[in-house]
Amino acid sequence: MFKKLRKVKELPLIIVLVVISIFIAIVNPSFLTVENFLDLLKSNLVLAMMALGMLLILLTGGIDVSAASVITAVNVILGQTLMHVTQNILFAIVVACAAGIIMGLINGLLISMLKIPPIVATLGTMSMILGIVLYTTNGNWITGIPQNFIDFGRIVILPRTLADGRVIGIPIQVVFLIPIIVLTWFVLRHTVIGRGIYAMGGNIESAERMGFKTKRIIIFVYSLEGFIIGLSAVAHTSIMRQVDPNAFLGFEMQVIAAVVLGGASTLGGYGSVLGTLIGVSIFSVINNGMILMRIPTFWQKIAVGLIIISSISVDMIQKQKEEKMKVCVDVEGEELYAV
Amino acid sequence: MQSKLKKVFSSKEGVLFVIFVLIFILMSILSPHKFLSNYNIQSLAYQLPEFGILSLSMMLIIMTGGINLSLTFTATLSMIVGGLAMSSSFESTGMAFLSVLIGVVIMLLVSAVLGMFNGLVVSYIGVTPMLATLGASTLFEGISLNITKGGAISGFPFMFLNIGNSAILGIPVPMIIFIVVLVYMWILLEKSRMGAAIVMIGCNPKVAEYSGIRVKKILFQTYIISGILAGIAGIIMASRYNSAKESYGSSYLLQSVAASVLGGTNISGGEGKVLGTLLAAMILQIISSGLNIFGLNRYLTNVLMGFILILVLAINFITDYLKKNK
Amino acid sequence: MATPLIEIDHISKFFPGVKALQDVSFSIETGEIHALIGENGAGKSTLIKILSGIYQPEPGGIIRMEGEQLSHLDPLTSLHHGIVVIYQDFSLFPNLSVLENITLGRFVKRGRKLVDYKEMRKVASKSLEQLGVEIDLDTSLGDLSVARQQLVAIARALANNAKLLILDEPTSSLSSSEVDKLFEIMRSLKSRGISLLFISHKLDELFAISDRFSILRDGRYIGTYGENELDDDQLIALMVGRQINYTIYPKRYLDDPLLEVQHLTKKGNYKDINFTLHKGEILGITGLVGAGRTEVVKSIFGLNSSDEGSILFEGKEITIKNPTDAMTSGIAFIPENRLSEGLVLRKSMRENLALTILESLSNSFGLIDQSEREKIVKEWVARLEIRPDNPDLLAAKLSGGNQQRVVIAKWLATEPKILIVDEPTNGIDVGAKAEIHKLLRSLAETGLGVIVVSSELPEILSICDRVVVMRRGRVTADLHCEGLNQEDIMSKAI
Amino acid sequence: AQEAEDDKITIVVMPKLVGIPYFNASEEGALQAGEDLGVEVIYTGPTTADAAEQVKMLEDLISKGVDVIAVAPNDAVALTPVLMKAKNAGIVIFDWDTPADPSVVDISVHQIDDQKFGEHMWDLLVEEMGPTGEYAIVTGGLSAANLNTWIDYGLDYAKMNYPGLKLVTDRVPTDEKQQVAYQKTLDLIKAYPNLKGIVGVSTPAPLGAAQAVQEKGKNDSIAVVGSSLPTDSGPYLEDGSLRVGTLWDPAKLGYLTVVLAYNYLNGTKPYDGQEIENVGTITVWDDNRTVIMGPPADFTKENYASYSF
Ligand SMILES: Nc1ncnc2c1ncn2[C@@H]1O[C@H](COP(=O)(O)OP(=O)(O)OP(=O)(O)O)[C@@H](O)[C@H]1O
Ligand SMILES: Nc1ncnc2c1ncn2[C@@H]1O[C@H](COP(=O)(O)OP(=O)(O)OP(=O)(O)O)[C@@H](O)[C@H]1O
Ligand SMILES: [Mg+2]
Ligand SMILES: [Mg+2]
Repeated sequence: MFKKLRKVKELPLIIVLVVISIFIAIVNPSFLTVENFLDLLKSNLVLAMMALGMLLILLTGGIDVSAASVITAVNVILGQTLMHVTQNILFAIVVACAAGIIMGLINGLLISMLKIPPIVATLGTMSMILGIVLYTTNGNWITGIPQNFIDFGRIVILPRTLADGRVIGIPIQVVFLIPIIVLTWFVLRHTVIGRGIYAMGGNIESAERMGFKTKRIIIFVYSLEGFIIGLSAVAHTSIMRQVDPNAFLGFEMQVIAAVVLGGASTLGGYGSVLGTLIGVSIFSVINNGMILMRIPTFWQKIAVGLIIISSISVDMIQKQKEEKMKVCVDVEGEELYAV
Repeated sequence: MQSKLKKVFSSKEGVLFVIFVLIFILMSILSPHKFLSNYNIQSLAYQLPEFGILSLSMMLIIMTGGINLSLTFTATLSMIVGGLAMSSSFESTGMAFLSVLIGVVIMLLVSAVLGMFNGLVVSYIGVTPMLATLGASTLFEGISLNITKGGAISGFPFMFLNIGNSAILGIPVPMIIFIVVLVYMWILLEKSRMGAAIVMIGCNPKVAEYSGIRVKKILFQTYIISGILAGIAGIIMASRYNSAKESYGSSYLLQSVAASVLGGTNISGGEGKVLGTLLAAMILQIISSGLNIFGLNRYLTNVLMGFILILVLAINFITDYLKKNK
Repeated sequence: MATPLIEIDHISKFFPGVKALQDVSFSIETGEIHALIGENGAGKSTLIKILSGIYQPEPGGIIRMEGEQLSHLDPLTSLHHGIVVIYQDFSLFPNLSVLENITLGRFVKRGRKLVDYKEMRKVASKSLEQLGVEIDLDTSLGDLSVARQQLVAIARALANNAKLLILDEPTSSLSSSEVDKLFEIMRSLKSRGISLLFISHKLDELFAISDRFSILRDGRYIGTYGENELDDDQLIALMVGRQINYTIYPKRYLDDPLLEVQHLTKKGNYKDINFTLHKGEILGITGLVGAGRTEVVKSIFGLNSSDEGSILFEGKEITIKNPTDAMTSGIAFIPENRLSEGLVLRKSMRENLALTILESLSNSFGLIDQSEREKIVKEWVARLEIRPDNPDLLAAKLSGGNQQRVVIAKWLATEPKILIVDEPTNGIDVGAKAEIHKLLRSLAETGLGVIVVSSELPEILSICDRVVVMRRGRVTADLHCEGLNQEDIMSKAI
Repeated sequence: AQEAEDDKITIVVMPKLVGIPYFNASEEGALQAGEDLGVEVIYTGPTTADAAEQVKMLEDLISKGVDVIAVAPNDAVALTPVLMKAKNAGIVIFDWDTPADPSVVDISVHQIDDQKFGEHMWDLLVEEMGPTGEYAIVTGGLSAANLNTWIDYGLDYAKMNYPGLKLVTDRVPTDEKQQVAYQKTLDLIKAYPNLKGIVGVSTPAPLGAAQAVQEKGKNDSIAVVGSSLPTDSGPYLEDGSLRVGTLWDPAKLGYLTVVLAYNYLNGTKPYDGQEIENVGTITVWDDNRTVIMGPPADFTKENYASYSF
């Protein structure tokens, strides 16, 4: 049992998460309430979805700094569709996903066909997409989203009535999150292309020699990320009930940070769905904890910065120790280490 | 001779230079009195250095295979601490020269220390540069906010403003500083053993280590240099803006990555040219200024900048492709 | 005679400035073991890359498989035709498990959309079984030693049901018993009608296993010969264009200690290692793969600090915490994997050569003396006869043997007192091997102490004065090589 | 083509940043005034609230050669050197929305008296939550000078006049984003269960706070007030999660700035009690330089629909 647990690569991260949580819970027990967890879930579900999309990208050895501008663009398109085209939610979702996929596809084509390094290609598209969105909307909010969509966003699953008469439950938006988790997990774990994503992140030349069409994989991955971003936009808009073209400024860095904190390598090949979800959780819990622990405003950023650096350092030192243990030979007269 | 010329123009720097000249000519034709005015050329010369130095600082780290997301906050935290020391010593002593000296020295020291912090986390602890510097940027921003409580540090002696706003023999002081930095960086990367080591570490740290290069030490030093460069940019900014605040120059962060890569720096490390980054920074600068003078919508300017970034790399790809299949 | 399995017809391949292959034609029969031989840079790997669809041949060249002309080969169609290659660099995925490294290709080849872990497990265990090795399927490949990684690569090829299995220097990091095992497998594949194209620089292996030889020299096809048509010397002459002898150097007794290793221990790596290297001596360290030889020499070079024990240099104890410490004591180390540890492939020969001597090339301001660098680079390129001799060439574009020479050159340029070489002639042709042996020998004669870690016993017996044998992390014998034979050493290693 | 129009008056109006609703509304006003008066109005600013970017843009605009620069500085002192340059180049300097360094400014156009506005928000808070109890401040950003000024005035005022109010924690920053304000407010409600009021400063902040309050079913027990745009506030005012919002019409502010700049170029300085068409009566302080547009408008469930900004 213990041995099996030790094999779980995400273990150090889980420990970090648990330690931080315990710490917060001691200072403020309301951290451990169901209600707080539901709030956490609802507030960070978009981050989690986008992080899973970003994970796919990082695994191939790419990066997508345009993610935030893509979700902004999809939000605007979604908002306009709902207000001016149709109130049909399903149709709007399809439009949102299609918009996300198209933008992802553009990134994928630039990267695979023109061989532009991902960070630059997406920096370029970020600049262009955001520029176009803000030029057309002028940054104005889209309010007046149809009521049926707002009502849809307010649905809760498994409602419970609290003592004060309020109803809490799992927010409807998990119907986007859960399928995305399952989808990314399934793609990465059980499809050949998913394993190809890992393979090309590990050694792109070998992947090509093995017969993987890496260009197609890149295009697939960026499109899939676009699709995920499309759904994230639906989730976001259904929570916020308006579209603010500036709402995601700088969000891409948070997404990338959460994924990397979750153990993914920016060089590709390493990272998992579980790890990413833990990375997102650590981020959410830290942010949540700042106010719950009543840390003074002007100290919060310092605390967050320190927690990020120290938890990743601990993880790193741990990994290096393991690395050392790995180079082990069956030395005569010594107990055998697991290789 | 002709083939030499051909070689120059088919190099990445050559392409950038041609693009720079073309854009410059275009801007000049479109608006000869304004763009080519003496004032505008001067103003470009004042604007370029801070961005150029930050881009070089970013390029240096990218060459090691990393990235420095705390770049602008390094600049601002050091200018805040130095600025605080400068204005308070000026207030208490009234001696302008002394307090400017104190201020500048502290700014450089702080930036070195912040660089050291990044270097420590990246090289000795081994944290991925992206994550380490992202954490550091939150930390530095937090410390800055904590010191300023959201305001700006000001009250610098008038003498300090000369650094960013005056000229010697008609050459703006920031430009002189920039030229010194350029020469230093050129020598560092092209002529020195540290540069040679940085390049090799950027390609393959393991091989470098196996060849007796003190990889950790050099990485550490590289982050310190990058920090100090950010500090120098910070000094220029503080002086040009007559104050110090945590948010100054935040828009330079991604722009400096763009300038590095546009200038031919390999984003995965091991390759980069000072000249290329300089040209790229100049291109971005004249586009931004030129379009501003025309009064083009800022967002369309962004669209255009993004387009040019992709275009240049696409051109690089196509010329490479044609060369290969010749 | 039946149609051959594969016909290579007038194949050429030009790179800028290099004619890697010129008009090469020969064929491989079904169920034969065919050896492709030639010096470093002769074009062997290039030919393989054409067969596997990575490179396209120049127009006019044709490849026929079972009589059918293959118009265009890309990696996937090549796989579909049953051409499976194990490359010199294995082409494996360090981040994936052994299981997937072995079986993923099958799924890609068959155009499957989903992976089936049960099926994978079955296939992988079967092919490992065929190989007769035991490796935990769930370990990630990056955690394995080079040798075991290669076993995985072979297992993968088995899992791919090849018609033509191409092995580019498959034995270079295998110990002799594992080579025997591999040969057994190769023969059993042959008996099942599979053809094998085999590249090796080790003549004894070539003769032991091959049915026919095709010889390349400078990108040109020289001829194909049956097993019994040629002897060693003739083969070498055809390959190199001149006569080369495999020298057994005289064994010497030297007693001026240069480096003494005492009770060196590192938990989980090796235990209580003792040996002495004398001035002017070549000391071999041999043993089976995984015996811990590499770890010991890495510790001496400061790459892997030991837990206990001491190292004495000229009688004085020294502490070596990192390579710089080791270099200060005049120790140089040539690692076993030149691709990942020895060379920066993306950079030029010049930059690679100068990497170890940056310190001595630069003045007190840290600036490099460019003309001095040029001089030294030229000198070493000439001394080790690196081909092509253009220092601007990227290391990646050199052939394996020439790459190794660059690595050796970069360390000799430091003018070391002790030279440690881990598998120095791994992947190096006979001619070059002899040159390198001669070089090591002449270096030793100038008073240099040389440690040669090698699995190749003939090599040990050819150049070493003494040999230390290791087994499972311990020294089992410390022998003088005078009158020693391979069996003496083998008995201590197993 | 541009050279030919050089004799036409050119007025630059530079906001802190472009592309947010507030400054878009001012743009409309400013451009409208330009049209009405027949002058060229250039409304341009950085895409993020970065003083450095503003300085660069101003330098380029000096190169371009304009008659008036009216700027809403992201940081007052940072702009002093460049504004001085502009002044030396013969350009008239205005500030609007947020004050710049008074020593370089010819006219300073304020939407509001900062002190009065700060105090007004606290008055609204007390009106809604009562004079005693715990409250929190949710602000756009920690380094936004005008937000800080209002909060500081409000806090001083509360200390004197409402000793029963208890601020639970320092002002909470929300990056000018409703999403963040929403999350932080959720946390505030949990961390401080006795919370009775929230002041939201900056336009998205009160809305995010209101959304969280609504969701926690605390519309009755927690009063949210603050500075928001009435058009965006509708839904929250409707369900009672936002009790009252207060703001001025940013379009009028833009309009006023351009009109005053035009007058200034024609030799007319603003004076106290001056009637400005489409804006109203303005107040001018004794320094003859500081112009106050007028009191803010409060909007509630009942009247928000009648505002157009
Ligand atoms: N991509 C390339 N670009 C340019 N030249 C190349 C390239 N690949 C190989 N060469 C050159 O082609 C020639 C043949 O190389 P190849 O790798 O086929 O030799 P080899 O016979 O496999 O040698 P070794 O036994 O050392 O592995 C060499 O001169 C090599 O430098
Ligand atoms: N039974 C084994 N067979 C093959 N490799 C093994 C075995 N046991 C351990 N190893 C691997 O051998 C490595 C350590 O051995 P080391 O490389 O020091 O030995 P070596 O004798 O130098 O082998 P090599 O011939 O590969 O250089 C470890 O990485 C370990 O994973
Ligand atoms: Mg080869
Ligand atoms: Mg070894």
